[in-house]
Amino acid sequence: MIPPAAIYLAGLLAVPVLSGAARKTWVAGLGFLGLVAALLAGTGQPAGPYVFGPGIELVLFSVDPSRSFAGAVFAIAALLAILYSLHRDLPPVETMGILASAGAAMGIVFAGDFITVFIFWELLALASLAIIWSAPGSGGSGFRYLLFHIFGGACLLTGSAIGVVASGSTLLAPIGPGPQYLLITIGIGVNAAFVPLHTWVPDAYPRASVAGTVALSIFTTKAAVFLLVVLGGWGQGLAYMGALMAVYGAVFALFQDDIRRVLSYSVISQVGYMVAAVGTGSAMGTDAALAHMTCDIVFKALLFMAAGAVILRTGISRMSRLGGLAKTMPLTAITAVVGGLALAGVPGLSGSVSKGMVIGAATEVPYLAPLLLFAAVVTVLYTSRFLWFVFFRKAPDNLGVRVEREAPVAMLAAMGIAAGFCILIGLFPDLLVSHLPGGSVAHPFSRTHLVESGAVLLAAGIVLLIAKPLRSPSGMVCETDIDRAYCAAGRAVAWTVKNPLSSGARGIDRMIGRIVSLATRVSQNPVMTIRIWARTLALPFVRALLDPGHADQFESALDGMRKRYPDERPGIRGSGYGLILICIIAFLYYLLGAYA
Amino acid sequence: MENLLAFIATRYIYIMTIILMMIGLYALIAKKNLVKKVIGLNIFQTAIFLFYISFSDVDGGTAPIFLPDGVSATYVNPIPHVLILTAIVVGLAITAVALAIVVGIYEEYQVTGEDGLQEVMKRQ
Amino acid sequence: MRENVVIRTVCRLFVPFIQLFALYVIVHGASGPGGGFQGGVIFATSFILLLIAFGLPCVRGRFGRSWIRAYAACGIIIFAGVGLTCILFSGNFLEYAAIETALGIPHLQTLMIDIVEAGIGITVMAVMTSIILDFVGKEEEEPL
Amino acid sequence: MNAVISQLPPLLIVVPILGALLALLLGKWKRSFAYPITLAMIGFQFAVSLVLMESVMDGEVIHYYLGGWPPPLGIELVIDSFNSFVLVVILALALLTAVWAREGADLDIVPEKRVSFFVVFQLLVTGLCGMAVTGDLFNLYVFLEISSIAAYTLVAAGRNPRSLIAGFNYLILGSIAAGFIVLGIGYLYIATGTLNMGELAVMLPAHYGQATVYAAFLFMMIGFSIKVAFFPLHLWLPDAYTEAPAAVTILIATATSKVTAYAMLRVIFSVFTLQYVTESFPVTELVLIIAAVAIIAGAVLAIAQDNLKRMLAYSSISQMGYIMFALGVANQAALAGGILHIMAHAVMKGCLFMVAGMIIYRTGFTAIRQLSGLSRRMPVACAAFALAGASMIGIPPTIGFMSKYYLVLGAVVAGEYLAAAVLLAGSLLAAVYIWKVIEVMYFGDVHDEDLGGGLEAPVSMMVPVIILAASCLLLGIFVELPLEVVGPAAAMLLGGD
Amino acid sequence: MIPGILPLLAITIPLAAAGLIIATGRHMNLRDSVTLGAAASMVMVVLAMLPEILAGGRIGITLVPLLPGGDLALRVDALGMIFGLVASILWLLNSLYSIGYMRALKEHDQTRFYFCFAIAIAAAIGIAFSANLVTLYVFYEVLTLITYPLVVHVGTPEAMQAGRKYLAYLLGGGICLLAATILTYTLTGTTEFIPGGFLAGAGAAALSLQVIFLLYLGGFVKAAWMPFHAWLPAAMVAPTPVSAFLHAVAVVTAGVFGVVRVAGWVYGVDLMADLGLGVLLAVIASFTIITASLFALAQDNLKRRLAYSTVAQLSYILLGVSMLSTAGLTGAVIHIPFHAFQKIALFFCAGAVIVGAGRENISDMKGIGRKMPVTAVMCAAAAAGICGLPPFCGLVSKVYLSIGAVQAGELALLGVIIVSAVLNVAYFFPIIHTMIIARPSDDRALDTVTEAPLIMLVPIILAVTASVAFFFFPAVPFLDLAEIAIADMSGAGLP
Repeated sequence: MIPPAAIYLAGLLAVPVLSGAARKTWVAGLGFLGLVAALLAGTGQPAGPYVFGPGIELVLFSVDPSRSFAGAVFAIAALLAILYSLHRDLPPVETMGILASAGAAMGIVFAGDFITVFIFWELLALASLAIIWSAPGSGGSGFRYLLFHIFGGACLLTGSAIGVVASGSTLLAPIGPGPQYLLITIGIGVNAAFVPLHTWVPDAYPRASVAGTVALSIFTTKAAVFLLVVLGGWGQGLAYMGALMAVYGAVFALFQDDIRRVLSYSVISQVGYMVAAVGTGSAMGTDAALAHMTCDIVFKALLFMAAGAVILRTGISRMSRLGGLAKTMPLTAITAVVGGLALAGVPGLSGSVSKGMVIGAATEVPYLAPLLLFAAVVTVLYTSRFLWFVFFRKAPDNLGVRVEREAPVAMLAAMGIAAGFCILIGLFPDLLVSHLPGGSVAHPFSRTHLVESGAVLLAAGIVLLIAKPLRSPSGMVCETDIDRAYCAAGRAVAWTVKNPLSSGARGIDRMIGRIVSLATRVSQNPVMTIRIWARTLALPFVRALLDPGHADQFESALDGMRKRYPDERPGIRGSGYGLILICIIAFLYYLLGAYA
Repeated sequence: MENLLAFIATRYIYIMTIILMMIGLYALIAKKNLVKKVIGLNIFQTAIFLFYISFSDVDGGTAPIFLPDGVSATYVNPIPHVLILTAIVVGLAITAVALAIVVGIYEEYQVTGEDGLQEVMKRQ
Repeated sequence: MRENVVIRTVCRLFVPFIQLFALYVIVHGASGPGGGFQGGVIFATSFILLLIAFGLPCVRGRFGRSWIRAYAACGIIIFAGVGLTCILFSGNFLEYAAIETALGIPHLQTLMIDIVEAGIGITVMAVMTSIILDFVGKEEEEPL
Repeated sequence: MNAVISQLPPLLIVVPILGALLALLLGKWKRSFAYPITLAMIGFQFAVSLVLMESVMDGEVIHYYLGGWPPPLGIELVIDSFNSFVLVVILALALLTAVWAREGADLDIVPEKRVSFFVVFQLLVTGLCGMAVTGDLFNLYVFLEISSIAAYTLVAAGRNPRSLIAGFNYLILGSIAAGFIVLGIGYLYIATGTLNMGELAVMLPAHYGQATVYAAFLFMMIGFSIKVAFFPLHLWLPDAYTEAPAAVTILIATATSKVTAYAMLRVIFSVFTLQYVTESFPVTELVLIIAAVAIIAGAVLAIAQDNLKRMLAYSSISQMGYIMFALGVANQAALAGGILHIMAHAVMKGCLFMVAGMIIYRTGFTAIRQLSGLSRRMPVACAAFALAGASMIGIPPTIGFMSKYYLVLGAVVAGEYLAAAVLLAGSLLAAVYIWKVIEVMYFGDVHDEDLGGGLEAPVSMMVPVIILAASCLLLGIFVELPLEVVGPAAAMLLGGD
Repeated sequence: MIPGILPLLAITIPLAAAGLIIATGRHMNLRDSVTLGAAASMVMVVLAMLPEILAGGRIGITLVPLLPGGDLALRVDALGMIFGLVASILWLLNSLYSIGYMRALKEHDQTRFYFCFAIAIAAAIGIAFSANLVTLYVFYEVLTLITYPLVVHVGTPEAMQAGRKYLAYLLGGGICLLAATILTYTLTGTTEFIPGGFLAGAGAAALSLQVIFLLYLGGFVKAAWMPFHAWLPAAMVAPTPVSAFLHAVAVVTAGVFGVVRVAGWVYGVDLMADLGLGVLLAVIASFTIITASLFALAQDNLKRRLAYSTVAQLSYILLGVSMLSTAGLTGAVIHIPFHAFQKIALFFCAGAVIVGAGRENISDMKGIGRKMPVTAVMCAAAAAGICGLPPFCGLVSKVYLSIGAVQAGELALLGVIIVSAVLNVAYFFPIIHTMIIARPSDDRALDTVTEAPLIMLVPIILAVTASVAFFFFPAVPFLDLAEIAIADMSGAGLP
């Protein structure tokens, strides 16, 4: 059987040559094939190590339950994204990007060693860049995205290099303490949007095309999370980092106006949950992480799809200018509500299942669960804001041109399937939980859990009642994040390079040139040069001491010299000078002899 | 004092030579007229010739000529004389060439002095 | 000055003796002080005397450029010729003894020396004269 | 060795003199006779020199007593590996120069003077041969003066009136130098009573302490320094080289300077021994310093010049510094390099001056900036210039590089790292002044189109240039051949044999 | 057939070709076909040697005895083979390309151009196959001189200025190399390249050995390490094929090749480590990598930016050498061919843009990818390759360098690798964005732009394909050769 990554990556090569319907069918077919391959992956045999070069062996395809599970999840998500993207003819680059990122994610999932992971890691970054740049006006953010991820990739590479040398094998294994821990954490952290390495998320996602955003939201962060899961052996520090992300993301999501920025921060926050779960270190934690990853992929993709549909139809992405779309786009609205509630963790939907598992696992780590609960409250807040402002509130009259139409079929189909997943998993958790490698169970409908979520919702409701600003779309908007600092730093570097560095180099060049030319000029007639210099030095004294007549004469003679310089005419005086020199040399020799 | 006198008395010829050489060099350096330079050159060479002759001299020596058998006399070392004969011829040739060149210069620039020459060449 | 009878007569009188003395010096070179160089120069002085007394045309008339050149050449050719002859007689260059032993003529050596000296003398005479004449010739025909 | 070879040394001198007279006389009768005779005579000398070198290659030395008189009375001619090598080099160059001069002489020799020009030309060559072969100091002086007088005459013989002034300066300084040399010889005679180099070498060590020997060395050192234009006593050289007729410049730059350098080395190492110049009168250090200064100063001055021939002249000063450098280091490798450089510099500088002359011959250009785009008109000449220039810079595998390599090697072996560095820097400067020309020749755009395209010089000038340029490369690649002679020569000078 | 004939042949073929080029200069097609034929046959010859080298053998021949301690001798070993393969194959591509380029731009003096090219490649091969320092130096200087006419080909004043700079640096370097060679000879009495080095036996003072190494570094200024890199950006005035030649085929490659040679075959890894030369080299290389990348950021002229990128990339190789560890050296050695293939593709693209659009500044290239898609895409691919992104071979050497740094225990170098990775992306991807993504300032801007002629596109595509192929199969042949070379130079004792 074929590694799923190979299917996507090989398939995308055909994309440029195809077009129109042919391409769409081809891409869709690839999606299905990939899904099939991923489902079959569990049965396949791990491919033996492929010797890449002296000292480096690649395990391109290794199989275990968690891998095949995650592979299936990614394959489904990829299929959804592809379906969603069928609504129009995407630029080939973007289609290839989507396929490539799917493939790369698959590759990371099934990779058995660090080098393979690194290769697909970089490939993923490249693919995401392709997706982002396919949308107009996304140059800057795409560039920043790439910088972040190349940095992350390099850290991953160097970190794993240390690990490889230390352990002597390239196989994936828990990271021991030491510099490699830091490096690899940073490397994965960039993709997993650890705070403060997260800024690329709200920067890039909103600028990609609507279809692209979906793909982006699925693969990059989740692949990182999966890598965290596979490596394992992280300390509790990771758990707190997760908590920080969850809270930070949720809070920032609260203060956004751009719907996709809201969702972007929500991504950070939800990934935070998973990271926290991984951080707990228990098998239950990893299961929770995987479960939440699955659910989050689905409902976050769903929400992004809905947002995309809205933007596609209205051309507006700001909550402050949207509204009342529930009438014009009912289906979209419904699916969005399903996704939103799932995100908010309303029981009966997928979110509550996985989130419950996470929080359950989190109890093992002190102070972790409360933080996550707080984050959950905030999550409810921004979700409700999102749904309310976009779909249900009365449309503001300053709304621009709007197309009173439902989203295209492809989108609806994708959204429908996603929503279906949310509901299914919500109602029958075992569909998901039974596949978890750790074999842990979920009790979404246990009393404690229901109370928990009830409390969360209640708290959220209260806050909404109290905090008036939250009810106005443009009430408290804060779109500044620490990425300002990064940009400033980047500009500083650019400026230094452009001005002091380059001009300094040029200055040195010019100086050398001047020295050389001066030397040449002097050596054209050294004797005369010396005489001219001497006379020039003497000039003021001459002016001072001699009477004007002499001074002028002296000066004119000097000017004459300067004009004639260098006169190379053979002088009859040559012999005279020669003789004087001879006498000098003779004297030198004499001294030497006397000395000897 | 005596030995100094004796030194001068015995070596006076060398001192003369050196003085002559200096005169020649002085002329070569200081004199602006080319012909005078040539004369200076000749003085210089003459000094050297004198030098040779002087060191080849032997007190009371006669000319190195074959004498009838039985008669013996100390005679001066002939080789330096021979050498100097050659040297004189060489010097003569040099002088001739020098004068020829001076004549050429004169025909070209109508001057025989350095300064005049400089002026002419500046004007060119 | 050309009208000065005394000078002309005296010169006319002296020239043969000078030249004779020159020849003597040249020939005597083998066995005594003297030789080609000295003799040649003395010979040349006779022409200088003529020059002083009778002016350039007279001298040139008697002793033209081509003649001078020829003399100069001949002198050296004699010198070198003798030297090479020695080599022919399987001696070293200018090794007269070789010829003497080869031909068995006594005192041939001195004769050879005289021939060589004569050659030298001719050349020197010619060259000296030519130098003088050329330098004088730069002036117009009026003698000193 | 057989009788013929044993008689060759004097013939090397005498026959050409006769030839010169023949040329003089016949030339008087018919002007066109002079040149072929000259050519034949120099060719004869070249052949003789080859035979001689072949016969002394195995280390034996030919002694020849003029008139059968053994020294000290008689004059001795000596042929050993060193001077036979120098003979071959300078005669080869002289021959090529003569070929070149067949039409090159017309450049600045009026037809009336043509005959005497070639006669004097040949006398100059003969005088140089005499310097090379003689084993007698005073005889050395005489031949030196013969060649010098010929050189003065030739330098001043050109159409260009300035050549008179240059010639006059040359004459004055040259005569002073000769005077110093003859004084030195006199002192040596006072000290030892002989003038034969071999005997001097034997007898001198007894008198090393004496002031007489010291004075002798001093005078001869200075005299030769002037003759070889050893910086800073070079003042006659730039004018002489620049203003002299092209052919004369070539001959002086290649043959005269080289033979004089040979004489200097010979006197310093064969008469005064290595022991004298290093121990009892340690002058080598000073020479090394001055040589280093000469290398740099000459190159820098050359860079500054705009007149092509003058630039080459200054470069000659710098290159002469290389040979003196060998004297200063005075060990096997360096001395071999110095002797090799005598040949190398002769070859490449001859080629460069020939090209310069050809350029003047065709275009009348003397300034470097005028040469722009010349490579399109005189491709072969410019290519030769480039090749010889590369050799001058010391780009491997040219001959210039080989000699430089040995010099540096010697300096390093002697521990004179600074000097080695200076030498390398000198070659860098050489690159600068050579490149100034090549740049203009090849990459400047063509001015004054009226000159038209094909300006290649006539074949009689082209052939020597091509031969020299090729030998720059071939001698470098097959450097073993000259080294077979040079190595023993250096060893002999150092008294190692 | 005597065994040593092949390397000799590899040198003589281009030389003979040079003669033929001069001879057939009048007829364009004939001349260019001569070039192509020579290039092709040379590739054949070099490939013919490959099996024996891969089998661990060596092919040697002595031409003429030249100097004490250094005959003019050739010996082909794994390292030389790598350089030889790169030079010969890329010369073939480059000839194809330059024919298209020169004709498209109707350049002047094409005969001189191809003549110098042929001799230069001969010199490059000579450097690759040289058996001792003297031979290396000889071909090194020849290369310097013969590339000068190529650099100043256009003949404009600033071209001459650049040419002077070029000569000044490279000849100065040559001087240093000569000095180092002679010193080495005086110390050891030989200059023969011996696997594992021979200076260790000289028993010379550490200081002197370090000084000599500095001289060697100065000699290999062709490697354009800072602060002696200025000649490389200056040489950008040359026609693009020349730039490609300088940056990929021969010149800079020769520089880094020399460093590897000296490190492995003259000093020997252990001695380098004992003398602390690795650290020195590491400092220089790191400084160069960072600074050059920063300079590259500032350039708007595409070729200049590429030039600075070359400076940085070359120091990757120095960095690898400085690690003195198996993986590091491997990375260094394979980075020579890998960088060459990608960089030549980049320069080809720059030239194609000049031909097709007549633009040199990146800021003018907005959206030309729409008109010249192949060029733009290939440029993007090659750029990604140099950034070390999959699926291009740049990644391989990057991986090895990182591992090597760890093996050497120089974790600081990892920082350098990280920073430079980011900087590479920072100066390369704006180009890609401008060419492919960005929209032209006005619609008329692209009217004059057309895709470059096919004969220029083919080499580009080939080069990029090769770099992809090397990513998937790095072992054939370069990684295998590198393995042999490393085993050669280290024997044992490497971390």
